[in-house]
Amino acid sequence: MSTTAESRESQKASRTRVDNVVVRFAGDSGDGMQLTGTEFTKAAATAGNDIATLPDFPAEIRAPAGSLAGVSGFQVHFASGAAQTPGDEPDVLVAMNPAALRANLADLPEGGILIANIGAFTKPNLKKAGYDENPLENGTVDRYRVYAVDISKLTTAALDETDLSSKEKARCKNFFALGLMFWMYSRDPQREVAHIEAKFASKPRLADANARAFKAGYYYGETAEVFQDVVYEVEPAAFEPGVYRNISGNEALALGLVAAGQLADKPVFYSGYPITPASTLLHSLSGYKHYGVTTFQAEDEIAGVGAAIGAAYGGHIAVTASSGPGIALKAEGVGLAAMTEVPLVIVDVQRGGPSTGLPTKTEQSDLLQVLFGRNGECPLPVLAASTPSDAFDTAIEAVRIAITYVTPVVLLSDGYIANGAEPWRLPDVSSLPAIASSHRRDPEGFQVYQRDPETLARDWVVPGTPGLEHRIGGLEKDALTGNVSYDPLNHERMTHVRSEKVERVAREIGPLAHTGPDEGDVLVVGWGGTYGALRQAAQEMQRRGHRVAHTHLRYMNPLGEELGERLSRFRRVLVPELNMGQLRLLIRARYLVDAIGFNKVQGQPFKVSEVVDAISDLL
Amino acid sequence: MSTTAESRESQKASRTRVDNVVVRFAGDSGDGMQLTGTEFTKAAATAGNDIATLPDFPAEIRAPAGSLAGVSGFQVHFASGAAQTPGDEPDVLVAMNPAALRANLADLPEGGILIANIGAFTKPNLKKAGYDENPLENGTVDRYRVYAVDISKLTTAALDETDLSSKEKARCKNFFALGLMFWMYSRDPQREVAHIEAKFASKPRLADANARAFKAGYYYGETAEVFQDVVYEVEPAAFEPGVYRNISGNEALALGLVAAGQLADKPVFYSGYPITPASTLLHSLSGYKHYGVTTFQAEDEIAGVGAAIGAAYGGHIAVTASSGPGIALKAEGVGLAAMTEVPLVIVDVQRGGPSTGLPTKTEQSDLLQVLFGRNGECPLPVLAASTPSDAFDTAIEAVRIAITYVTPVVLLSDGYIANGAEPWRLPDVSSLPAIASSHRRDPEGFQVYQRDPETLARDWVVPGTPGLEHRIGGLEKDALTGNVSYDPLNHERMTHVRSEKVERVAREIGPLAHTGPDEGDVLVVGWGGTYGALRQAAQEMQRRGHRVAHTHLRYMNPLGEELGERLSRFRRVLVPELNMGQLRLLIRARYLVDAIGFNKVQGQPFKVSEVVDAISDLL
Amino acid sequence: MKQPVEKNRKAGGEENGSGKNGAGGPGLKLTKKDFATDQDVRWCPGCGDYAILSTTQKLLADLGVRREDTVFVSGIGCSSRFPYYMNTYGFHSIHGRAPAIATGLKVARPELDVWVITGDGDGLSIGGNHLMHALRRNVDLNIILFNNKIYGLTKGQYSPTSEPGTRAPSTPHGSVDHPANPLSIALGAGATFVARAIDVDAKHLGEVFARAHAHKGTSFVEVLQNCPVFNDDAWAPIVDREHKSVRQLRLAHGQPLRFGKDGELGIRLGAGLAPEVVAVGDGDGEVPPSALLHHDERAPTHYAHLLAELAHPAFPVPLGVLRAEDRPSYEALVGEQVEGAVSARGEDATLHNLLHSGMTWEVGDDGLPR
Amino acid sequence: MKQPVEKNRKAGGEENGSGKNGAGGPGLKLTKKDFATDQDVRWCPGCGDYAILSTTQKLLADLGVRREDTVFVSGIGCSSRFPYYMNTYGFHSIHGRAPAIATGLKVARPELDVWVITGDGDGLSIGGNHLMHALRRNVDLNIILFNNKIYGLTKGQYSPTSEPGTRAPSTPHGSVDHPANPLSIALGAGATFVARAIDVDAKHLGEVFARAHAHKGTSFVEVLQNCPVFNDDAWAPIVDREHKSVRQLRLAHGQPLRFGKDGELGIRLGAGLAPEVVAVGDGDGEVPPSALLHHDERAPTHYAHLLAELAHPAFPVPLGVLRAEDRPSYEALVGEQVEGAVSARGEDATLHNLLHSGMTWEVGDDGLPR
Ligand SMILES: Cc1ncc(C[n+]2csc(CCOP(=O)(O)OP(=O)(O)O)c2C)c(N)n1
Ligand SMILES: Cc1ncc(C[n+]2csc(CCOP(=O)(O)OP(=O)(O)O)c2C)c(N)n1
Ligand code: SF4
Ligand code: SF4
Ligand SMILES: [Mg+2]
Ligand SMILES: [Mg+2]
Repeated sequence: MSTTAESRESQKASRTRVDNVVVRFAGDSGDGMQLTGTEFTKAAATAGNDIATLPDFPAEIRAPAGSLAGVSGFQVHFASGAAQTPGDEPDVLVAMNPAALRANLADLPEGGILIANIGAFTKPNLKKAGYDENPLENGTVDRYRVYAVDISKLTTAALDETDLSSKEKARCKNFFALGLMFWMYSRDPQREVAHIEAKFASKPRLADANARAFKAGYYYGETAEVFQDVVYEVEPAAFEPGVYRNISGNEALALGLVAAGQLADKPVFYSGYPITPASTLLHSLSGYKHYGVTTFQAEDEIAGVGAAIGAAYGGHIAVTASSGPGIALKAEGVGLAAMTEVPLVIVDVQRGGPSTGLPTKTEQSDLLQVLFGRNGECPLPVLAASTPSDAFDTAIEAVRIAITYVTPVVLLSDGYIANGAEPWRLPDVSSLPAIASSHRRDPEGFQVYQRDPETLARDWVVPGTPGLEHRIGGLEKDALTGNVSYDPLNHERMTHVRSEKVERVAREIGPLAHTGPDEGDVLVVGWGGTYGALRQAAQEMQRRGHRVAHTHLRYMNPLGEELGERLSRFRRVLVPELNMGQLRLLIRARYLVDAIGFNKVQGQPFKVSEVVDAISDLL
Repeated sequence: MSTTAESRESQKASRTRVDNVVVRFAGDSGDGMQLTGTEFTKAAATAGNDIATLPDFPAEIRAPAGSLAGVSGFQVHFASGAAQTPGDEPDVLVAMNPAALRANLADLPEGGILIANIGAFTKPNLKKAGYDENPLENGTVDRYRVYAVDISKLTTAALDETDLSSKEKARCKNFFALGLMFWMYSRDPQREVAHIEAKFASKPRLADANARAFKAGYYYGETAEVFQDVVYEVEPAAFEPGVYRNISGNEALALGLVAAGQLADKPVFYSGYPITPASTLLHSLSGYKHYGVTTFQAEDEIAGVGAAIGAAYGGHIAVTASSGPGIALKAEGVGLAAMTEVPLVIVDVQRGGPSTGLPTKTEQSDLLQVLFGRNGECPLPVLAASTPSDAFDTAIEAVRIAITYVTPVVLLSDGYIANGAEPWRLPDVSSLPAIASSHRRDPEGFQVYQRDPETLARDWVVPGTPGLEHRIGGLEKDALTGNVSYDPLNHERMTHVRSEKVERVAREIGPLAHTGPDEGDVLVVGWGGTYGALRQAAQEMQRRGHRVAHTHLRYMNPLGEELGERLSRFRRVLVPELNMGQLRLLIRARYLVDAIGFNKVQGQPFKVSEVVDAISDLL
Repeated sequence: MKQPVEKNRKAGGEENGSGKNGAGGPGLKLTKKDFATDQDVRWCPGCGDYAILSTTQKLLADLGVRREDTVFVSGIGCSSRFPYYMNTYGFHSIHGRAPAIATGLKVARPELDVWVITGDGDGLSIGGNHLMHALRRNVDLNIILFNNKIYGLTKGQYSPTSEPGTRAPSTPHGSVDHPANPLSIALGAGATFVARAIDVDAKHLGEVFARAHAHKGTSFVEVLQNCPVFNDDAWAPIVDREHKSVRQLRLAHGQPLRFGKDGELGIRLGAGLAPEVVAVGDGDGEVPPSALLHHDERAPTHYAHLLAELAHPAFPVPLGVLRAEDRPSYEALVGEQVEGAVSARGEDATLHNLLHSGMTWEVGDDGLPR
Repeated sequence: MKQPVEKNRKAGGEENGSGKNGAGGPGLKLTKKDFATDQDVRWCPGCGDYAILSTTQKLLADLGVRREDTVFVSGIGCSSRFPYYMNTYGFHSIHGRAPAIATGLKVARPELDVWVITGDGDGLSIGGNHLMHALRRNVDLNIILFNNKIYGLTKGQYSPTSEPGTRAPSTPHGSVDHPANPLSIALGAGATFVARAIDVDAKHLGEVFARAHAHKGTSFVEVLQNCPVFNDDAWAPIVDREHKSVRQLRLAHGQPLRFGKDGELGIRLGAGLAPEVVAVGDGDGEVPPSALLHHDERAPTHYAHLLAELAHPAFPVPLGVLRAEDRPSYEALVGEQVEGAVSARGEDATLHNLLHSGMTWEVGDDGLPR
């Protein structure tokens, strides 16, 4: 490719600098929007921008081409400052067909840039999208800065010389769009061409075609004069020095589990049944067999947790994951794990509910389910990841607690974290603390429910150990011998011990994640994937001079004492959640604080502006 | 039988009158203690005493004869006043063997009456019970009034003339004990003999033998001088006029469901999978086919709720029941019922947990599970029965709400209510209000999620109705058409509607059950099977001159406004529960009241004295 | 108090004639189009599900069934979206549970025509137990299992029917599970009607569905379905035009097991009870048709198992009805018991008497027992 | 970083010799009693479970297995209390899920000897699906199903194997479900080892268990077990001393299917593939042994189905090993993949390199990308 680094440098010089840009790609499920978005994100990340992404795809694999149901979107926010969320609204919307336009136009603010592939605005496509007339021509888009490009035709033309069928040619149009965006945001096209070649190495015809389409798009931007006024330059963000990679939440979670296995010097056993948006965790881990990871695709979620219990009992680091409906099915099994006290991590990648709900959308509505969704008094430690890369740390933490306290631990993530991506500063492996674990081997004086006085953990004895043969099970057990016991006081004692053991985990919480003053008018308390939006909103309020702080929880159970103290130092407490107020209920019950909820249940993350408004309402 | 009513009358005259007596029968699982207790209870009830019972049997079908694990007990409290609980401790303990003695002796207060079957205090039996020496002879029982009777031998002797094998003879000894107790408490023996004959009508040999043993026991009491100082007379309680029967909670629940079907003029469909202590509900209902009840023993709990959903969808009054572990398994199905909005009653007869826990013991630890144990925001109305006979009314109420609001409803009971019994004043059938239900038949303007403006119920349209063909399912649906909708705002709207619909049920709550002053020092708030103990404790405190009141909830969700107001009128709020504080959590969260918990997790109901002490601690 | 049961059991029948959408009146015959809904069909282009949908819509029109009496219940999966596209009653339920929900519906409302739509994951993985028990009980449902040997909706993980070695997102090194044979499972569970057909062979598929629909008791039909996106051409070796005559064995009751362009091949029972492919004819080394196995839908079940075990490439794949056995359906037996009890009850079976049954006693105005 | 997998996979082996309770050293041979725990056995007097327990304890002693390497996993039911009485490792889990838990354990720790104890309710009702999938995958477990045709622990409701018409607490008018045949289900699911034995016939039971134990892959054994309390004598027609010679068919590999006191009866394949009972001999109307069906544990599966379908009273009930087929076990295949991947990985497969894989970039001290 002929564009040299220097020519790009000089080009850049003439560009408008902006702090951050939000681009949304939208097209048909078959149009490859997820790939386009991902590639564009990588380019921004490697160029040093901070990034945050929000893929948004339909529940159908491939709804009818051109239909509204089939629209797939990918939003990326890149910034020279911190990109803590994927952005409230797009600055640029790339609409590959009428349905994509219709489904997304309302989100584009006045004056936003709209790039529309007019080649796809045919009569039948317009009809499928429910348009009677072409919206590009009847005033519908007057409020925006519209760039109508016949991407379809230009792509086909660029591939004239190839031997691809016309259908195959048409499928390259996303790379044309990608090329155009590369040019608009001064990304390095050579690097991308290299990627394309690597990615499609096994299909050289496609590699060639996609690279051609990509370059065509890039050159088109450079050549077509129309774009000169919308080319931007986003300076690199100032990052901590280190090595970075772009990471999605589920991939980070997978790496965290692999790392935990290495840190504990134990094999990892993962079992699960596919379900959106947890499946990719299974997919990732099944690729890490060479790190001693065994994955088991079970016949259902119940078998998923069952097999994990078996593996944990056998001495492995056992993990099972699912999303809401599958977590519901695992409840009885999780109760068994709690009763028998085997270490186990249960991951819930939350999605829109109830029931099948909105499988591909995000929500935080399983908190109370994982806390209380089991028969009997059955408390468990519950941790929540707050960003894609935080899932790595949270996974290690969850394993550490499971092993240290010999208990099942729930790890909450959500669709937004799982699919979203951000630059991740890779940890120095040698600085990660080892996870101490041991299996008792000494038969002398062994009692099944004898406990470590600090952690209340019982010994994790694995089959195969001579002299320690014993029986466990779901019936209540004697507090010492582990034999079945129907004794009333023993039951009460064991109930208290199980509860106290979870409370002891509070020692692990450490200082709470906090930004802003130590006391003041409004404390925003959040958890999970809303981290970026809440933090940014709190910072915005601070910038505006308000005494607003933000505390973000990783430990949902136990909540610990520090939180209570902090709550008491603010006039008002706001708990924004993507549910109807689940953490809010816990906080009110525990601390008797009149916490106010700010709740959104739309399958979408918070916009920063929404949270800012909610905070302002309390001042 | 020769004892005439008159002779008994005169006999009675010479007896000590007491207000109430608590008798506990204890023996081997094979000794027929449950039958003995039940028969004795019936006699007390028909004699006009108020009664309350507590069966307590092992989880094993028949643990080894004579072992501690095999001890089965039945406690009955009968009183001339209100018998609101089975009694804190027995006045009389009948111990049929050493194991029964050992397992129960600690509960007998000093000076209590102990009737021991010395015939069973053999070396091997003593050993099985873990006794090195005979406790009847080494001072162990010195603190009690001991009556050692060789029930085994006396029974065998009484059956000398029969052709029963000696094993068969031995099995009649519970009827000897029953006869003895009949004499001690001046019960009508003729009536019992008639019962025995009716009960064993198909086995005349056994009928004859049991009747002989029974009479032998009765005469033994009359004859053996030793008993003269422990014969008692408990006057009839003053009951509301009416017709009474003795009823257990599960039987009352079954009758309530049959009644609901009749009141709604609709067939009842019950599906479930056997589990202690819910199974007897299935058993009872399967005997009511002639009342239009269809019962389905499903392959598991998931199929149990599934089939109920199918039947509800088909227009039946559909009910599924289980206990904790099974309720956990039903969670996903209940979520589907909530999402599709079909009327359905889910009964949870709670038992000791977590996991398999204590299957035959009682507990209140599923409240949070039934409220929150489903993925997503999935609120449902939850009702709790408070006594065996109250289960009848609660069942009708649950069906009425399910049908009126077209929603799944959870009904909580527990092992104590399910197996316990009390006299029940039979309602006048004609006074029971009909349950209005209708299936829409008019296709004009039909929309699947159109709602009644009052109840927010959608139309309950059943297949078979022409012109109303439509599709429902677990994916989020458009608020009007019911078509699948991924629209963010529609999801939020539907989430609010589902929640608001449950809140609307608050209109049905009516005045809260309350005893005591309207304001004061301590308000005791309870729910479920603790009703009798809490009420009695509150009354005791009132008697002692304290400003203590008791409110007992039937509606666990929604909680309603009246409760909040009432809480605010007391200085302290005590929430006694057979769990670790589940209602307490809800009350604190909702009303920001510093409710104090009094919690017992021993698989046993509260003793009145325990609650009295807990209240006293707050004064 | 009225007698709710009988009334309800007849409900469908009572009201059918009058509905404006009913097929009751003469001249109101519905067409295939009447069985389509206004919803956009959201399967991928080229998905085999389209063909099955179309065949079903046509069949129901041809059979002249009433839309209002027809219910499609499904689980979760691409295939389970089916009810949204059938203008009948429809219930898109949860993963694997459709047979249980359909059982409840059918037992409550035996007059309805209840279909269950499921996939190889929905029906054999998470839902295997409910499937097995519905078949065992012989509830009168038509269960159609769309077997594309893959999890479509969750993006292509291998399923219980996937070939060993399937490389899928969760098995990058190839799956190691031994595949389940849906027909063997159904037969092992005690199914009374077991059949197999192909998505794109509309005529044969329609015939098999018609037989399934006519069968009293659970009908189980495996449809070989193509998922062009995640498992394209998984059935191609069998479905493929070029080879189908030698790779498909069309079953016809009473007829010998013959296949090939002109029936030149056949199957007989060889040594050790092993089936073997033979050339049919009277030439050297050829076998007369009479020596072949003859298809018998009512033969002892092990024969149907023999058929179910015939697999490509060693054998042609049997298509059509493997087994059809008469056995009373579950809901009929349940209904008999309930109706028997209802009609056997005397006038005195009132709610009042029910409550007053067992041992009762009366308390007088003085508060004391009489 | 160490390589955890290999180490762990060998863990059992490494430590066996040293344990004071191990059976490793010479002269330390364990007896039946060593396999009993100190817990009181809590079954009803006369329960068939006692006999099965005793046979198992004796067998393990005879086989000389190590207690510490043996694990009994069970579900819930009277039968599932079994592990409490075995002085090995034991896991009394939840209803129906033992096969899933055992699968996880066995895949994680293939060197362990894992037994699954289940009942007709536990294994075929709530747990049917897990059973089916364990069998299909061929995980090397020994699954023993105690079939008493009743739910014992929950006090006598009918189970999936109960005879039609069973009057039980939930079916006062008699059950109407068609019973499941555990062997047919197992075979339909693709089981590689299927057998049947009787609780009280200790010798034969022990032999069958020994075969099951030796089999690599899932062994499925149905034990006909008496529940004297809720379903007494349910198997009496078959077990009964008086009739057993004509009502039991003892299977022996390679031998003709003969039964009767002196083998005077046999089974052959009749018209329409229907098995029929014939008199054996060379008399009139008698059939020579050679004309009988010959037992073959490795015959095509439909033959085992034929056996499984033989039922009282029309036929004697087959006892012994119906089918034993070699197929790699699931955990072996999984282990191969993992171990293959572990050993194929280069020196550079470190955690550091894993984290640094994919596209990375460096940010310098100036906060800007290099
Ligand atoms: C309880 C639960 N677990 C998992 C899922 C995710 N899920 C949806 S469909 C499906 C498999 C579908 O496969 P199949 O039945 O073969 O249908 P197909 O899409 O191939 O037609 C899975 C695993 C779910 N929706 N619910
Ligand atoms: C989830 C759940 N559902 C139901 C039960 C109640 N339950 C315990 S054992 C059992 C059936 C046992 O029957 P089976 O497996 O035949 O064992 P058996 O007692 O006859 O040996 C049932 C229904 C339970 N413990 N857990
Ligand atoms: S993923 Fe496969 S099965 Fe699903 S709709 Fe697409 S082509 Fe059909
Ligand atoms: S109930 Fe039956 S199966 Fe259970 S222990 Fe007693 S005899 Fe055995
Ligand atoms: Mg599929
Ligand atoms: Mg059983």
